[in-house]
Amino acid sequence: MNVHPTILAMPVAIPLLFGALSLLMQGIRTPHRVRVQQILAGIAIGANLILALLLLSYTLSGGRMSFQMGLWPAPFGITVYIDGLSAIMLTTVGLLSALIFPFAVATMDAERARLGFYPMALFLLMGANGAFITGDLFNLYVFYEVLLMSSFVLLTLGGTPSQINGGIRYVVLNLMGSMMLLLAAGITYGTLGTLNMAHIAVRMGATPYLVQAVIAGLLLIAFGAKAAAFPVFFWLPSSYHTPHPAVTALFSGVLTKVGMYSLFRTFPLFFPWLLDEWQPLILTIAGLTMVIGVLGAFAQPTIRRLLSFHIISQIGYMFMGLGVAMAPTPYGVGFGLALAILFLVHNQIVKTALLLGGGAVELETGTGKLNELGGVVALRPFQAALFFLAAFSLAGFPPTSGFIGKLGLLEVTFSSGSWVIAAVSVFVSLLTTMSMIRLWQYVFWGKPHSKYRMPKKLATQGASMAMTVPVLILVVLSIAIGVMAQPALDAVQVAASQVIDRVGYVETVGPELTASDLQIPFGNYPADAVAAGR
Amino acid sequence: MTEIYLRLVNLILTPLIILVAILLFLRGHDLPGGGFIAGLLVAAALELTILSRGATVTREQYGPWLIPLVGLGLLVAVIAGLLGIYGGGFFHGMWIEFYLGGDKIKMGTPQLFDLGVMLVVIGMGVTYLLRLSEAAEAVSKNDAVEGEQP
Amino acid sequence: MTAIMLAVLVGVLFACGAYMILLRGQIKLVLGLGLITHAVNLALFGTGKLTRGAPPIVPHEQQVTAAMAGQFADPLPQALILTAIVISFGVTAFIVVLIYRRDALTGSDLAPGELATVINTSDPFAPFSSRMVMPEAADDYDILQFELDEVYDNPQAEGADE
Amino acid sequence: MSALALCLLLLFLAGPIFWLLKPQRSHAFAWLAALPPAAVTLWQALQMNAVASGSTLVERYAWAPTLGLEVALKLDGLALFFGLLITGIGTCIAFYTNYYLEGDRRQGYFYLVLYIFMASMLGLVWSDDLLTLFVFWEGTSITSYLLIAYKSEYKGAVEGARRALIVTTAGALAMLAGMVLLGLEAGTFNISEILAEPGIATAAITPVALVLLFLGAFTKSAQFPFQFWLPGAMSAPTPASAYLHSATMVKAGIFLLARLHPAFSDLPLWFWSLFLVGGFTMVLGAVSAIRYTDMKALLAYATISVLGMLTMLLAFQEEYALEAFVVTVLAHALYKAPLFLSAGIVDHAMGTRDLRRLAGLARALPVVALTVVLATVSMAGIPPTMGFLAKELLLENFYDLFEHSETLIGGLGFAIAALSAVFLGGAVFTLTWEAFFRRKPDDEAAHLHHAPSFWFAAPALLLTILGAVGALFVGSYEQVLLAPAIAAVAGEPIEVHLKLWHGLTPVFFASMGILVLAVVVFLARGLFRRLYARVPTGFSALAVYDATVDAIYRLAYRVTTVIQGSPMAPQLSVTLLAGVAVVFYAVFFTDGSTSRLLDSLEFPTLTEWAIFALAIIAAITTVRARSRLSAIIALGVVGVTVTLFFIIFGAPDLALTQLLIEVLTVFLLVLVFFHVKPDTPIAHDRREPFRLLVAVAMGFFGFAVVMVNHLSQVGESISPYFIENSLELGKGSNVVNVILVDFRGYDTMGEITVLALAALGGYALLRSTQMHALRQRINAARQMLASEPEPAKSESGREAGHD
Repeated sequence: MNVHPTILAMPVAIPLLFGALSLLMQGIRTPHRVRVQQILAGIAIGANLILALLLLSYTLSGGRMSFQMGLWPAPFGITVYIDGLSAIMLTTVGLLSALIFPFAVATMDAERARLGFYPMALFLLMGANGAFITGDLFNLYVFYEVLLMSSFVLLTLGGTPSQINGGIRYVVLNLMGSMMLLLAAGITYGTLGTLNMAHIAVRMGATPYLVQAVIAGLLLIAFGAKAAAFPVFFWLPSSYHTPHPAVTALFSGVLTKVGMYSLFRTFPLFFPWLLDEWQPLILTIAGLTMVIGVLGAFAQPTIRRLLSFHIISQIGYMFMGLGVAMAPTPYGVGFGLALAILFLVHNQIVKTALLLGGGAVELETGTGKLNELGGVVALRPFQAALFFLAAFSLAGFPPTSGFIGKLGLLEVTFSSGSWVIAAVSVFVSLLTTMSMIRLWQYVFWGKPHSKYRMPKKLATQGASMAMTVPVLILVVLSIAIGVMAQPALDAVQVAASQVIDRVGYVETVGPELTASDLQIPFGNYPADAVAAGR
Repeated sequence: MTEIYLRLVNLILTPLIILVAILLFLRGHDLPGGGFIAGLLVAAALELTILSRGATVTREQYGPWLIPLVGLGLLVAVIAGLLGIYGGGFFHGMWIEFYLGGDKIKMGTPQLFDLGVMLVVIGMGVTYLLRLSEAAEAVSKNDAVEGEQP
Repeated sequence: MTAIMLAVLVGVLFACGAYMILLRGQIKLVLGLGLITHAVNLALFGTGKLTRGAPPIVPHEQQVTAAMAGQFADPLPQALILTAIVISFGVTAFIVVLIYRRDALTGSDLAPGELATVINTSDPFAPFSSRMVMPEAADDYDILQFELDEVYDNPQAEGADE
Repeated sequence: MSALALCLLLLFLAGPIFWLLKPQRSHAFAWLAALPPAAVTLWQALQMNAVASGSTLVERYAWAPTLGLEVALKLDGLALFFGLLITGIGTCIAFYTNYYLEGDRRQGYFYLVLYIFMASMLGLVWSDDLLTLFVFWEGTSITSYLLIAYKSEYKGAVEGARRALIVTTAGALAMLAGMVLLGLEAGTFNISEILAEPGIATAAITPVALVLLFLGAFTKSAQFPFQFWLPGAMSAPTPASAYLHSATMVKAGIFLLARLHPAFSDLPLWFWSLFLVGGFTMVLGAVSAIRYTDMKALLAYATISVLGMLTMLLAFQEEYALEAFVVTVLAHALYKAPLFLSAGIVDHAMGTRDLRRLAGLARALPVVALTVVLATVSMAGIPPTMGFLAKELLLENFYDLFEHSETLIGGLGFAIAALSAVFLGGAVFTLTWEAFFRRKPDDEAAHLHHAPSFWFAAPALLLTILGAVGALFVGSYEQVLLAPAIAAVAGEPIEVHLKLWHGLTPVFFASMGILVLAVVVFLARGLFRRLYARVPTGFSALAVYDATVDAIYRLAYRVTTVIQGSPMAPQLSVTLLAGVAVVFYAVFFTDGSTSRLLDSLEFPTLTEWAIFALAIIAAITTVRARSRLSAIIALGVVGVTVTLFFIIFGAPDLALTQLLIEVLTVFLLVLVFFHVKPDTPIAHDRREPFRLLVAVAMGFFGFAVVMVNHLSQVGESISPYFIENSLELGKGSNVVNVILVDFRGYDTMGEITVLALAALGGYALLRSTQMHALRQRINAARQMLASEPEPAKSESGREAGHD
């Protein structure tokens, strides 16, 4: 494939362009305004998905690409960079938004649609895409803010008291996280004199450990807060259940995963040795995140509250993968990272399926409280079956993607000697099953509740299709990843090997950067562990 | 009484401030100023208008155009970026230089981008000031009504 | 030394801001966040080279050499801070509006808290949990929240289901 | 050749097809439903000779080679033996189901799940790979969950299903961990290769892996202390109970143990675990069975006892033990399935299966009575049935051990076996007598309201006849069916010669004695039932399970109350303290000696000191201010001092922006804060010290973050580039502006998007008309709440509690 690298600007430019056009529509007092905005959003989301697939096929064949914004040379201008990991994230987020879109169109109430749901969703997409492809630390902060601001706005769209309450907490706690990121970027500039991620990677080896620890720690907190890891996850359970179900589904597929992506990107690039040295810390975070998340899910009274705690729990598994990312395994270094990426993708798919399915139940029955629900399986057998499959995929039953992820992580942790975390993950897996059964039995089995009321808008055939087909596609995808696991594993292995290949990254961004002005050795870890200055 | 003074101040000061803002915007590339500062200044100037004429009246006049103004700003900015593709890549600055009455005038996509920035800042700032002022007005009215009832 | 002075100032601002946002009360929350914003901006400012009085404005029609570049204040942190200032203005404005709306809806002046009693422990499949005793809701909890949601989410009350 | 995979696929696909066919329409579907399993049975029967001659059918399909994941199937003696039972009995069950669920609209769904279960079970016994086995194992778990909870509207069914799934999943996950450990040690997950690995039994990891595998096998096969889920699972429709608990799912654990037997049976760990757990389970199940008046519960406990027996037999390596194992599996399947099926017919016909309400059914249901009597004869071990043969072999094994110096184990085993046999016999006699032959029920009698057709009872009759007379012809199939299975368990070929009649050996006399005692137990059943009624209910494995789950819920509840129920301040503190901890660690626990303090400027000027002091005073005033206005003004002053710093250090753009932002912020704050309720005044509460601590920590954090910048300047800053090239390439002399709109214009683009979003958010939240309508409604609701003393929520809570 031979394309001009300026295509790398498009994942950001397309949603922005169409979002801006949508905003222009906002002032026109026409009854068709929402319709026009839907069409614009549809075009943007479709184009974005096609673009993402194009980039995915390019990177998974081993390619990577970078583009300098405004053609300013490497350490000075802003770099955008794409490799397998970025492309996978672009694709999954593009796919999820494309699937949530019809759900949103069918179920969004007129009030929220009129207030600009569609442009906001486009800006969320833009923020996520920007964060996935950027190669500049400060630019990452900017796109985090775009992401945050669009999520604030989407979260509070509709303005019910619970949304506002959850929203304030969400905003304030996330603000602290992004403050840490901003300070980390500032310190990086102050000590390393640069913001370009490739340039940072080259110079990081020469930095005193003190500075490294501060930068790495602040990044860990900032990204961990975004990913909802222990102990900075409080914003998630207090807010995720409040907005429209489509928004919750979008959030679960995008927001926490951007945090995880950033960890996968920055740590192996900047300080791969810290992944080894701080492994106990990372694995402790992983274990506590898993356990607290799943325990939280036990005590929840509504569908989406329960599912949002599971998001936290699953983040723990990804942290576990990060913890063993650089651990030597029989499958080679970086295999842990590959599985963490696979788990991330699996989680995006399944979690969105569950939240869409659960959201559909909430919308159709008018309640999300577990003890008011029951017998939905009789009302909506097909949706129930899909939910069942997704729930058991989340719990890691074969032959779904969850099983592949769980098995792989178990193999890697056992073979790298991290027994405790492996045991914890197995135990959490059991608790996940228990909690999913609890949800399933409350909502779908038992006696149907007589007082269910379905809004007229949702009672149509089209709306029902729009609520079911996305879930169907996601469930099929999850099972496909499980059944055809090898291609998926190959893909994430390519991505992981590109992520841990620091030299390759720097050469792609700017070949002249490898010859550092600091005369410090720079190489891949751990092959060149000594050379890397550690 | 204060209303009259405010109106007078508004009548004179607002155009003046806006003029200054335009000046700051135009010279922003070379001297302190630029889109942000100009935009904020315009927003502050329009607050004077709001104070003097009342938020509800002002909203009926400008209100519907604020979000589209933000959209327009974004559109201008992203188009400025997209124009750069013609010159080799996204965001690549392109300049035209010409002489007008002996002065060298340069115009380029970065300035267009700066214009977009200014529009967005104006739209955002005024949206908040206007909406909050209006809400504040409504609350005072509402409270007054509620106070009378019991 | 100037850097140390700046660092002390940043520390004081951070301390005051953190203290304020930990106090209950929504006005204090916003003001505290304002202090922290200032602290972060100053901290960022401190990352660059501090140069008294030489703004990074390159004179017209003059070729700048590397040697001269050192005489100007570092422009990059300034650009970064400008971005950060504007972003935090947007966020602050949004928080202010959120608090305004919250106050208008609930009439509460406390920082938001979760409603304790919505954490339901009665699991009809588990007989044991009926023995569980709910702790008394502390004064921090926003008792009204859940009922209010029901009022708002009820389409009959809303009057427009279409 | 992919015959094995095709067979599995046939069964898997039969499910959806049947579901679509709506089989409740006609009894003709019973014949059609029996067809797929019958075909697979027939195919397997045709393979018997080949397998007996030593050739095994192996199929391997790659799945995810990177993870060592493959689908490996192998048809050897053991697999064939179990496979025949699964599909053979499956044929009968499939036929029976159509009658049992006649007219049920969800019959198709039952068939769907049943076929998938059957395929999973068949796959499980055919698999030659640990992970393949696990996959099918979980398949049986999920499908059995759905089968047990078929009547999903009834809480009992749902609860039983949940307990079964949780217990078996817990075991399965432990087993998965064990499998991974074993597989990593052996370098392969292929069972044949692992068994052939020479050092595997003595590897350091093996005991851990084995214990984990045992957990899986014991939970699945309802061994003590995990046996409690099995009776609860009896709420399944009878065909499912009969199938799951006679021939298939509960045998999965046994099958796994039999598979691993060749490699690991030398280990003392293996012997003692299986012997003790199996023996205890055997006695426990047998002794408990007579207590129950629900036919299915009684049979469930009898099943637990047999499962214990099978586990115990696998502890041994002796020939008799393995022969007894294989014959018992066969005999048990052939008598327990008919008993369950008959219980189902009784239930169907009488509307109840409670023994207290049944009596004299032999007249009303003669075919069923015949079935049950024949099965009883086999189960009680009366010659010449299959059950008798099994019992003979079992006793023979222990007697043999007793004679050959293993006095303790042999004696103990003999006693256990005899005791269980006595009680099992007593229990099954009770069942048959009370339901079919006695005159008067204990309780109000149930009435026949739906006489079963002959075909309904036919599958059970067929099986029971096979079990009753099969032993007579044992010589005709022992070499093709039993011997290969025994050889596979032993790991080496074994010569098998089974005889129904051993002569008047001590074992035979013991067997007869057991029968007599069984009759005694039967006669004394009333006494036993009264005795059991006195056993406290809290003293059971179920209570332990409930307590465990209870503890998890309690813990979850505690944790969640802390996480979610707390106000924002603690959560915020944790987030802030995490940042502090990072800096604290870096400063005090790392080697900072490589760093050196840099500073660009010497001393602050007097003006700077003044601004500094003003800033600090203003900041403290903001905190301490009593009125809103003074706090806002103080914050504004802080902003102005920041602006002054910007001016002094050469940042006019920043200063202008900061000033304007400050003005706008003050506008906003004033607009808002004079309409919201004032904060409650600061009270010195008990959190004050903590708050101060966090504040001081954050002060340290801020200080350290700035100082870190001046500790070490590693590389040249990139900023001179901007100054040098701003004018020439960026066409502007204001470098900051050129950076904003050109060098780093992309950042600015993101930034204005943030502003646009903020505008959109403010616009959406502040539409005043809508908001005031809302506020009025909320006020009304609040007044209603105030007038109503008891909120609605406590009522719903009570309801849930009653449930």
